[in-house]
Amino acid sequence: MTPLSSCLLLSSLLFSVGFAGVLMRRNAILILIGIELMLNAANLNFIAFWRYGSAPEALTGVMFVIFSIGVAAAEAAVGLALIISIYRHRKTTQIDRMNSMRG
Amino acid sequence: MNLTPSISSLTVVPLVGALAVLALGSNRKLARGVALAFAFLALLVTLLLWHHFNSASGTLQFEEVHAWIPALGVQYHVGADGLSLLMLLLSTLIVPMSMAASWHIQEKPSLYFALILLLEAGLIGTFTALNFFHWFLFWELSLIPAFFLIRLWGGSQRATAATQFFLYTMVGSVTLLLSFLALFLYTGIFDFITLGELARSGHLLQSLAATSHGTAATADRFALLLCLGALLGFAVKVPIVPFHTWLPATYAEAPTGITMLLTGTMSKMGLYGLIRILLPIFYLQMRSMRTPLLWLAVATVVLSAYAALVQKDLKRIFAYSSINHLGYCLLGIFSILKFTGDDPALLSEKAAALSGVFLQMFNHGLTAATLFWFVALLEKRSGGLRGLNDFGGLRKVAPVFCGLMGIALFSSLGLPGLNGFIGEFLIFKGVFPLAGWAASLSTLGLLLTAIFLLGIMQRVFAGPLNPSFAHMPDLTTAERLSLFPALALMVTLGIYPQLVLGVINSTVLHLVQQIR
Amino acid sequence: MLFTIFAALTVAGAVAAISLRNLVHSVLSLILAFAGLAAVYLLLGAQFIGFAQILVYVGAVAILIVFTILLTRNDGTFGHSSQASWNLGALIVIAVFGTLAWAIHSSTALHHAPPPQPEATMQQIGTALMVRFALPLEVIGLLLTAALIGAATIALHEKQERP
Amino acid sequence: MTWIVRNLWLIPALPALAAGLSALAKRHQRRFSASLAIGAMGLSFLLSLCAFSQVMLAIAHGQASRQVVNFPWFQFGDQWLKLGWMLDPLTAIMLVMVTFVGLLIFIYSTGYMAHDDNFTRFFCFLSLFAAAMLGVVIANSLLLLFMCWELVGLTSYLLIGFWYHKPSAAAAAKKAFITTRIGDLAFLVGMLWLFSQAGTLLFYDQGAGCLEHSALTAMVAHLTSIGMAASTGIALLIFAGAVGKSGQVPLHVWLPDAMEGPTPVSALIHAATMVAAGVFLVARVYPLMAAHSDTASVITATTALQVVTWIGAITAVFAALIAVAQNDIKRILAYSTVSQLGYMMMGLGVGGVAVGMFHLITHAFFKSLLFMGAGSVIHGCQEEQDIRRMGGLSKLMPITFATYAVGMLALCGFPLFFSGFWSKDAILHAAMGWSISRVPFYLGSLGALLTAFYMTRQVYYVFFGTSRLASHNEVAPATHAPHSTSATPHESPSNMTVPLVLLATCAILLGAIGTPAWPWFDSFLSGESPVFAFAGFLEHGILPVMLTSTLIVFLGLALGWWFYGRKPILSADRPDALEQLHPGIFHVLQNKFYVDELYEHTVIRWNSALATFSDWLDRWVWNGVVMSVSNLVLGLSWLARSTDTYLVNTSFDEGCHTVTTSGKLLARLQSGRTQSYLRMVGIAFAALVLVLIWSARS
Repeated sequence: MTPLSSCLLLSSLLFSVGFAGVLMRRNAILILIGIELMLNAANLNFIAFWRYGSAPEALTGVMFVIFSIGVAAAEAAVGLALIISIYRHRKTTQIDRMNSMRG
Repeated sequence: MNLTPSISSLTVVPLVGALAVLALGSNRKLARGVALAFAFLALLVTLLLWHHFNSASGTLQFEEVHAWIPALGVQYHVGADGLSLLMLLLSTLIVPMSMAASWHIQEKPSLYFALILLLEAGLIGTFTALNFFHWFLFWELSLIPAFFLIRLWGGSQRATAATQFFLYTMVGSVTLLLSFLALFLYTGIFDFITLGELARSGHLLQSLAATSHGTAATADRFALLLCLGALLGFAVKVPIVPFHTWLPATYAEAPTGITMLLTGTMSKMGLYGLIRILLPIFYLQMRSMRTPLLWLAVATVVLSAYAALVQKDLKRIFAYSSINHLGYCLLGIFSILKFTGDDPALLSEKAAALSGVFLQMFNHGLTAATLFWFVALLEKRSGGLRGLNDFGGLRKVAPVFCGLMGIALFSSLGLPGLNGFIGEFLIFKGVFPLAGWAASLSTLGLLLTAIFLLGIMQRVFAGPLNPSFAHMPDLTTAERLSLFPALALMVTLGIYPQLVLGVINSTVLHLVQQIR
Repeated sequence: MLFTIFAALTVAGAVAAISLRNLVHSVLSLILAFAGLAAVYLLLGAQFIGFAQILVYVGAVAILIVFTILLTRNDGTFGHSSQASWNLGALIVIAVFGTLAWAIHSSTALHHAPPPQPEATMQQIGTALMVRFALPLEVIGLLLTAALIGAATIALHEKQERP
Repeated sequence: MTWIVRNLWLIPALPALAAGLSALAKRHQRRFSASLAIGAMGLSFLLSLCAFSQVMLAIAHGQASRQVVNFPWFQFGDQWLKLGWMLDPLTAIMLVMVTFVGLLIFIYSTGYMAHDDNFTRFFCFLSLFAAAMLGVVIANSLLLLFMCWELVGLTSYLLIGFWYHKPSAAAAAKKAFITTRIGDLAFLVGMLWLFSQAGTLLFYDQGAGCLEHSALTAMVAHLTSIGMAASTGIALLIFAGAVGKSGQVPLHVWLPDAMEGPTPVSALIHAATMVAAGVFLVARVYPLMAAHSDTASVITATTALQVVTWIGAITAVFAALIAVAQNDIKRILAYSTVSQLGYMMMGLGVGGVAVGMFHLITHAFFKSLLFMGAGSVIHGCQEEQDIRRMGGLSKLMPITFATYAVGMLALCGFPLFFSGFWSKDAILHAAMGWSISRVPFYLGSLGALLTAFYMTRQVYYVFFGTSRLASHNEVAPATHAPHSTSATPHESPSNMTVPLVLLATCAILLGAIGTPAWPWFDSFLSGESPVFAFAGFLEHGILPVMLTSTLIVFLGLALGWWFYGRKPILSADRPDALEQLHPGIFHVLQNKFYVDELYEHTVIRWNSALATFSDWLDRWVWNGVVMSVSNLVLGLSWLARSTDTYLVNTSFDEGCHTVTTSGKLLARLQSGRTQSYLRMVGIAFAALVLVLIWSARS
């Protein structure tokens, strides 16, 4: 097994775990945690492809991850703020109660 | 400073006006004021065009050509010769008159006036376009506002009338469109001027024969079919008997201001089409049908005059009278189809007939519109009554009204000294040597016109005063002033027709040279 | 070998984070997973990213989550989804992982020798950020500012609009 | 070219201007309007005298007596249509006659119309008429002549219908216009034919005019398909116009009805000038009428002139017969006018321009005199027009009586002292020598007899005996104005009698210019200097004709006296003396030979039948075709609608139902729960990856 494929395997494991959290837990905070995990899995992919890719000196993967971290930070901040706001109104963080958009 | 305006700018003026009137909303006074201002602006631009027109040249002037849809041979091609210019002047003249006649309209005035301006744009476009595609666009554009104006503001039978009007003209338009599409398929050309040149050089028939893999005979038959299709479109619009039954109903039911437009300008669209489009392109086919066409023209003149004799509604009488007057134009147009070769005397007769047709188109527009205007004034005073026997002795209470309407009636009757005479004289002068029997038969129409027009004067103006109109007001100063230009023009043209003939003469010669 | 240890650490932290009932424990496990991942980054030669990972995720995001947990403490309803939906979720997750793993496994593009360790010094990264990626940097700065303001606005205690 | 020729247009233009100005005048500006009209007419009269003396001078100096001014009017094709005016003896004499008679009638009208509400309008119309009539006279273009001719018809229409509130006046006006228009249309066709043959409508244009030699030769040579020379056809068509305007048989029916107009109008238009315009037209185009090929061996009267003669002769007798049995004072004069116009036509046909025109001029004076006298009588008798209800007026209205008697004797052709004698004699003499037939002469003589008879009858009824006006008023006071019971007939004011006296003078003196001894009129028209010679009386056949006609006149007068003068007429309600003699014939005559009824039952009825037919055609045939087509379309559309309703719609409804159901199912997916969406994303993601890999493999 090459290092790249093991990295990718780790990444996919991480992604699946995060996805499982998103799908199988009802608490909004835990879902957010799951999302963070999925993002990290993606970041790992970028770094792995940068490391074993064809033109590492261009630093593209690194840069992508830097911006991705920035976006993830922003996302976490806004997401958590939303959770707090919703909690104030509904007194709950249970995601399956938030279904007012039902078709 | 170069003040030469362009035809495009003339077309745009009423369009902008229509939008402006709509945008200004429902304020009645503002709407009609703005509409009238734009109508006058269009008139002014037309007068400028008239001023800059080189009357020594019979070819098209103020030409503008822009590529539009090159793949379909569609160009924006406009231009004006004497005929177009005359029709433009007529349209821009009738529109303010029509607005003045509908000055006190109550229902949705801004929409009403905007539609009139839209109609004017359609007319201007029709009279200047030289490419079938956008000519047809404008031709139909003028139909839609007319339909709505009749449908929304008409009399009690307006729905039927509007539908009849629309269907009739649509059927005509469809056959016209089919003919020209076929022509386009076989030649790839939409441009009237080019098509006319092709027809004169004989290439049109050749390409019809070549593309349809037929012999010369089938090409001839096919060309005749195309000609008939196009002719039907114009025949309905003019109208030619027996395609005229929509007209009396429509004229009677339309609001009178719109009837002025219908008779003054829209009926000229048909004649204009005949002269501008059908004559140069299909003259060979038309020539082969010359005798039946002349019979139709005579029937138009005589039957419509007879039908007018028994009508009881003033608007219906004038409607039939309109058909009758346009019949003389048809007579002139069809008679010049005669093959004359290069005989200068007969060419001169053709020129006389065609000059007469042009003049008659203008005169009829002016006179008929004015007559309907008088009916509108009468309706306003009588609360909608306009039957021949509803009045009586009006001269006693409204002498000025009767006097001025009398002038218009006598102009319509063709009294020398007023505009109607010169046109009719020139037509008869030209037609007589070309088709003597048709001219002689048609003089019957002149007699019948006199009978029913004098009948109107006898029943409405003379006799004992109908007591229910004992307090009918005479024309107000404003009405007299607004009527004055039309009547003054009638007298002026009657005494000095060179005013118009000088401008159209070269165009007439050019056309006559084309159709030998 | 080192990679395997850190990878196992990371996965274990992640699994714990999403499966523990106590949210605070979950966050602590999450920190473990983040740290493990940072170590993997270091192993892969991306020092800057590794440290950024620790600073941002462990230092900022995890703390933020803790604060949120504290603010929404008295919720009381923890736990998993209903049994059916749990089963369905598990099935889907397994399917996703299966396809991903199968794809990685079956891919032929991955079987080539690892290239030499690339250079990724701080100076190089700084130059790239300031020169080639100057505009994205500006944009991400703007985004962070907007997110800051937005988060503050959303989370602020609303005034009673109607008495 | 002299000043007067260049400015000849002023003669019609001045009255036209006056008409225009008084059209703008207010209703109460009576004096302004009248003085404007009379002033303009007076100026025109002076100018006409100038023109007349100019022609006289030219003749005396042996210069060309015809001068023309042509000008371009408008262009068509590559040529210009030209109009023009001319001054020749014919024009000059007509100008003087029209302006003089017109002036007198204008003055007379100020008295006759003094109490009318529309006084200003009346003078406006009269001036317009004068302008148009003078235009007819000076025109050097058939087109200009035709235009003025039509305008004359218009003013005639307006003036006949002047009292528009009377339905009979309105109907008469319409009848007049339309009947003359029938003739005018033939005239128009003739004019068009002439135009196409000659290429011009100018009468004289330095050799290129349509009445000049080259054009005439061409037209004579040009034969139509029925073998008639073009010139004949044209001349006959133009003559049809003259028939309409001059009230010749068969288009005479409008002229008696035209008496509905005010009496000055009848005098001016329907006696002196307009109706004479037809005669003038024939005289004007006489070269065309008389055009014959130079090669013809025996020069006989042309077909056109024969037609003119016969129509004239028949009209002369026909109208005179009707006049015998009429009771309306103006209608008698109207039929007399028709009859005299027939004489003029006959004179033109048999004797040429001078003969016809001489009678035209003398007739203009004495007939307008008679009409104005009749007007004076009517005015004096409170608008009574029935001669049976008059009587005894000779004492009450002496001036009117005296002048009327002069006019009556002139009309009858009383020998030697009255102008009518000389002019009628000239016609009879010419008819006597006509090469075709002697019948016109006999017809003319019969007409003269009848004329003398009916005029005597009229004078006896009106002026002699005792007044029957009062007795009538006692019988039926309600039908006539009540105020007239106290008033007796009275003499008219001086502005009415002075013109009468002047005209009477002319009616006597004018005979002097056309006696056989001094045929000034004849030579003036042909542009020669007159010669005075008593030998003229001794020419072949003149004295016998004079004697014959003298006898005839005396016979007529005597017959009149026998029937009406012997015993005074006592009662208005007693039958007429002739009626007692033979009621059947009298009734036929009284009903004008039933010509109106004939037209009513033929032409007019056919016309209205055609109109109804045309309307029927419109409503049922043309519209029927359209309606059946549209019904067909409606049927098709009904079919289409049924198909739609029962086939398409049903299946469509089913489809809709399915869609709704499936939509409901699908809506369940839209649970609003994030996690369920994410599940979907997960499945889709897995599927997508599988598909991508699988497609990359294959």
